[in-house]
Amino acid sequence: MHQRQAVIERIRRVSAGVQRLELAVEPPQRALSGGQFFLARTTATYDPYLREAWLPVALNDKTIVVERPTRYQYLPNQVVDLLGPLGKPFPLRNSARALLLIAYEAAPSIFLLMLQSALARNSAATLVLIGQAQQYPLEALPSALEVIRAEHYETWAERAQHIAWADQIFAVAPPPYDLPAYMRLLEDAQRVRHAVSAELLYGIFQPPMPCGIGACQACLVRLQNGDEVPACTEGMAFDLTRVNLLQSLADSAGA
Amino acid sequence: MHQRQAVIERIRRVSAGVQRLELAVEPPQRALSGGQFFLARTTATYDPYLREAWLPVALNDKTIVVERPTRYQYLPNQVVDLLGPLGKPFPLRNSARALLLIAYEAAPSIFLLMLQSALARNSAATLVLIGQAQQYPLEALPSALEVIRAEHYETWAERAQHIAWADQIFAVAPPPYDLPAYMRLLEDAQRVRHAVSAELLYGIFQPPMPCGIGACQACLVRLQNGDEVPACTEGMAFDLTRVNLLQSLADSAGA
Amino acid sequence: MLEITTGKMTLRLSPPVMGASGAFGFAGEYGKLIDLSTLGALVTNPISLRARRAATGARVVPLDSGVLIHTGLPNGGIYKMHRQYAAKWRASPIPVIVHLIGTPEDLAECAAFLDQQAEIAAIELGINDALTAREVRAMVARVRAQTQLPLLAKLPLYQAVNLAAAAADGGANALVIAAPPRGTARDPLSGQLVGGRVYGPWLKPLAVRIVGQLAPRLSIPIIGCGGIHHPDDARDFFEAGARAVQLDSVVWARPEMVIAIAKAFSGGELTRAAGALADEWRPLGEPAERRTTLIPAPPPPHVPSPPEI
Amino acid sequence: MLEITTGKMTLRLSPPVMGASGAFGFAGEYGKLIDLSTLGALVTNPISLRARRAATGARVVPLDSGVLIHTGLPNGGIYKMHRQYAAKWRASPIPVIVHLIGTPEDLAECAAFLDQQAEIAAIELGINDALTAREVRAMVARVRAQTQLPLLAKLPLYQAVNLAAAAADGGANALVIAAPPRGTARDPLSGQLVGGRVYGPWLKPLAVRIVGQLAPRLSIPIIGCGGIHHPDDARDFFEAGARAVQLDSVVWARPEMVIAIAKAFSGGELTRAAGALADEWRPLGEPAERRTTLIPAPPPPHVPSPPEI
Ligand SMILES: Cc1cc2nc3c(=O)[nH]c(=O)nc-3n(C[C@H](O)[C@H](O)[C@H](O)COP(=O)(O)OP(=O)(O)OC[C@H]3O[C@@H](n4cnc5c(N)ncnc54)[C@H](O)[C@@H]3O)c2cc1C
Ligand SMILES: Cc1cc2nc3c(=O)[nH]c(=O)nc-3n(C[C@H](O)[C@H](O)[C@H](O)COP(=O)(O)OP(=O)(O)OC[C@H]3O[C@@H](n4cnc5c(N)ncnc54)[C@H](O)[C@@H]3O)c2cc1C
Ligand SMILES: Cc1cc2nc3c(=O)[nH]c(=O)nc-3n(C[C@H](O)[C@H](O)[C@H](O)COP(=O)(O)O)c2cc1C
Ligand SMILES: Cc1cc2nc3c(=O)[nH]c(=O)nc-3n(C[C@H](O)[C@H](O)[C@H](O)COP(=O)(O)O)c2cc1C
Ligand code: FES
Ligand code: FES
Repeated sequence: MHQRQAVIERIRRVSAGVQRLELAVEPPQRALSGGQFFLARTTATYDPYLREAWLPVALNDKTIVVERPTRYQYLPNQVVDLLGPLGKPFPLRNSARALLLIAYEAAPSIFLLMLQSALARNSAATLVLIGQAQQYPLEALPSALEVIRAEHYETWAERAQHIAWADQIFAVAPPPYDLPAYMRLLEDAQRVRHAVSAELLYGIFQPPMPCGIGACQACLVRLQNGDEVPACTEGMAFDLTRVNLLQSLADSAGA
Repeated sequence: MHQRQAVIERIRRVSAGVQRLELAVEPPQRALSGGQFFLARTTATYDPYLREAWLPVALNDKTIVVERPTRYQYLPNQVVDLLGPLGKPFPLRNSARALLLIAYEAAPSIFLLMLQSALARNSAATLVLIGQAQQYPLEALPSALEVIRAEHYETWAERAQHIAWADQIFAVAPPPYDLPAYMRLLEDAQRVRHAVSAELLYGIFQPPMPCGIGACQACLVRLQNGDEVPACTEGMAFDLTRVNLLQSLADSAGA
Repeated sequence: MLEITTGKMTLRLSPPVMGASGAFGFAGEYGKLIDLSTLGALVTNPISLRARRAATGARVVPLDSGVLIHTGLPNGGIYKMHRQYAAKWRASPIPVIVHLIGTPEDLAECAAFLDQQAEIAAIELGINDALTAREVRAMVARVRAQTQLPLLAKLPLYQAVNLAAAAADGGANALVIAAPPRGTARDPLSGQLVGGRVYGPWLKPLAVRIVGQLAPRLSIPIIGCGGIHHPDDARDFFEAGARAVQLDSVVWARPEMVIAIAKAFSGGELTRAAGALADEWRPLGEPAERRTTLIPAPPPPHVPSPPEI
Repeated sequence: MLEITTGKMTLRLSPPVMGASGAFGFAGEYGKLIDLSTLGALVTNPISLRARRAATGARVVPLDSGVLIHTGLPNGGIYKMHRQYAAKWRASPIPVIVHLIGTPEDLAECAAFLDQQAEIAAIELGINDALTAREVRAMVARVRAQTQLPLLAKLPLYQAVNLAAAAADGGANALVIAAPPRGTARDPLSGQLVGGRVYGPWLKPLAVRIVGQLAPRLSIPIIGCGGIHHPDDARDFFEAGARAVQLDSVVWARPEMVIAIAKAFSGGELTRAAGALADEWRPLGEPAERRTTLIPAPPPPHVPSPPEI
């Protein structure tokens, strides 16, 4: 992990809601895999105070590309302060031939870097865009990807088959949708696959992250074994069979 | 007075320390005279919290030009929020044929708009640049102006003559230099002119101005008659024979 | 709307949004820029029994998202100020509340005088941070004995929880929560550490918390104050239990926001009569979202409308 | 450098710049990013007698130039935490100070245990805002009776002035001024008003003022804490009377600044020996001016160097 300055070399508007920033970064920060991220500081003042979580979607020769909502404004040549790469690479299995990716009310950006590797080794990948996720621009997705769109989780056609056939499943939903969405997905998986083995079904946890380094304890995820571990260092993807979803959901309902 | 949005149409770097912003503004805000100013807000966040004091240096057909130190950064097409014009026009007398302007450790920007009017009616004007004021780029000044440069107030050659011959004198010094500088100037004027009449010698007071509207009382100037009046609405130029310089200096020394 | 009634008269705050003491001047100075009649009332800058001079080298220290200011609370003393401003106060389209500062004796004398002035709608007392609860109760009671005007007591942030009951017991008709705390920062002009009150949006979470603590415990209304820069900020105060709000330094930063906030709480008489919460009043001319958030944040599940993509 | 000596041992803070409890983790988590050995000491995140769980839906609310956070202070309890981290604490190149929270009984038990652990350099007690001066004195005394380790007491901002003497009388060897106050703000994720502590640069003027009030009155050293984001901020605390400082949330915003601040106060042994003030120490690797000011501001007349033009 490093703290370095990077320069925004180019800004491309991908859709009304999505833009991509091409960043000139130093080598240590290009050594990253799908699922890792940066915490970026873009202002000289302390407003905003916390860093923004930046998700890389592509690696070029000397640059990396990150995706940001267009409501944040950036400028070409702007110098930003980058902390990272943070988090663990998504645990994509070499043997995973059929990949199921689910974006629930969230941009699927976080999958794109992992998808590059997966498609490069000829895995098949299906991406399900649910709700607002449908607004994500299809032309920004790799063409080898099968894309399915659904207004609601319930109206996702052939949901059972998709879940049953996948070798690995990754789902992303923003808080506070994450816990209920992952719970439903886990229940579905348990129903259609009878048993859900370890390393099959992953949920991505993206709570606000003040430090990104495992120190401030603002991003803890509660596991079945009773441990509470930082999403910033142990995530952002967690094996949903290891997460104490039930207790977390109950607690957050009572909060 | 108005609150309006303006667009920065053009930015010209005049010297290492000075830049000029050309602003597209609405007509009410172009109705202003030398000595008046704006309070500008340039960020969507509250950092900085207070507005910046912007000094117009030229009026064009559809734009006004303001001068800012280069350590503040602006962008072409940037939208700024302008409050103004604020303050009173400098009380330039029609009969003033010989104008003496003194910039003490401060840019002479605040004089430029008034100078336009004065030179247009063939008044003669002398500008004395003292200390850091000497760094002000001469090419940014009107050519009809006589410019005198001095490292210190004491080394200003022919000081006595200049002060004796002027029909009106305006001096600018930034706080906390203002009180001592104006005191010395008033004493000199009293010495070389025997009596200093009203409406001869003006000092410009530029304390920080949170409101610019005479409401918050953070910018009061103490007068000889005991009144305390806002520099933002009654200034920024004050007749130095009306200001209680002695008491103000004594108080600020004790603070 | 909030109505505060005493024996003598009723202070009607409609909308329940006021200009606070400090930034709005003595008599509608901001009328040059914004339509003050959209507000529910205006509190004057602090007035003392005897004249006070401006702090020399008045200290204004920029802070991150805020500012430290010490003016010394200059004013000509109650009698001179009244002579100077009575006509303007009389002509004011909205109620004028005079903010008084000073010793208990001074305050009592000022209150007795203002009680006789028809153009004054209410008195707000600035409560000094150094006072104990016992002293506050005695001071408010002493002023109460001199006037039937509605009496607001403005409590300092740190001590508001400890002083609230005392001010109410002393006879205050409403509490303003809270006056900003003092701080120390380096004056860029003098290079010295100087003291003053500190202002900025960060005041809001501190004051909202105290309003939330006090509202359930008090029988008199609470007027929220501190860091309000947007209708959503006022809404937070209302939800925490405030019945009205005061705005102050936002008028420097974004004068137009004062009107937007007042308008956001101007409608809704019908809703209110039906028992709705203050923060459900119909928003009028309300500006966009308070601020962008760190991580694109959809509203909670019960109001589903996820982020644009 | 600041030395705090008790019967048993001396806590040597060199430089007098520490990582505070809360943002730095339990055992040098930031060592991955910055060279922690440049600091004078590290205070652990809060540890309680029994395990505490994380607040679910841990609340992080962005504010203007700040943030509200409620973590619930999760930790495994003192015995488990000690098993987990003792080796790392022993290997630490700088003193480790354990921050304890809990009831007086809990604190006493934790302190008695830590007293036997050689890798612990000192204990810092988190003093709850709700305690009275009498309770604070008794609580500190009870802990004092269990340990000869240097004892720091961290006081909450609002009550610091009222509680300082009590903490000192109870046997604290130094006071940390101050822990940040609580606030209430709307959680962008849940849409609810939530409580938590508030952090940001605006804390500094509030804390500096209280340090300035307390320093002349106390015989034990004050450690300044709150809003320090630049060597100049630390300098303000030293000038107000602090003998050391703690840094916390700056490490999120600008980790590199932690090192810059530590280095700025690392030199100057010679100057100090000659009796100079802490803020006259030779600055090393010090970054540029703290912030730009509203109106181009030259330094005061006694250090003439007017603005560039
Ligand atoms: C609840 C409450 C809220 C308040 N809110 C504000 C506020 O928001 N803004 C505000 O400005 N005041 C506010 N005041 C008043 C302020 O806190 C002071 O009480 C007031 O400014 C006078 O200063 P002082 O009482 O600290 O007295 P001192 O500090 O002893 O000052 C006495 C006089 O000396 C002068 N003075 C003091 N120090 C200096 C100095 N360093 N340089 C020059 N002159 C100096 C002042 O002019 C003052 O008149 C508030 C008071 C109360 C009770
Ligand atoms: C001097 C001092 C400084 C402190 N500084 C900090 C600090 O900087 N940061 C910090 O986080 N804490 C800090 N604390 C601790 C903090 O203020 C609380 O004491 C602590 O977080 C536990 O909450 P509580 O005591 O308010 O108890 P409660 O609020 O009653 O909480 C009890 C438990 O319930 C849970 N809980 C409470 N409310 C909710 C909710 N709405 N949703 C979900 N769970 C909830 C919490 O996990 C907590 O463990 C400090 C304490 C002291 C004494
Ligand atoms: C210049 C100035 C002077 C003030 N004087 C007082 C005062 O004497 N008493 C008081 O209770 N509040 C005083 N205030 C505080 C305001 O009334 C208000 O409580 C404070 O500014 C917080 O609100 P805001 O965040 O909306 O500005 C003053 C404010 C300013 C700006
Ligand atoms: C996540 C977190 C938890 C904290 N917990 C405590 C605590 O239990 N007790 C305490 O006194 N301070 C606690 N603090 C406060 C810090 O030690 C410090 O006082 C505060 O952050 C102000 O300093 P700063 O402005 O440098 O961040 C905590 C801070 C953070 C960020
Ligand atoms: S963000 Fe601080 S522990 Fe994860
Ligand atoms: S700036 Fe507020 S009165 Fe002049």
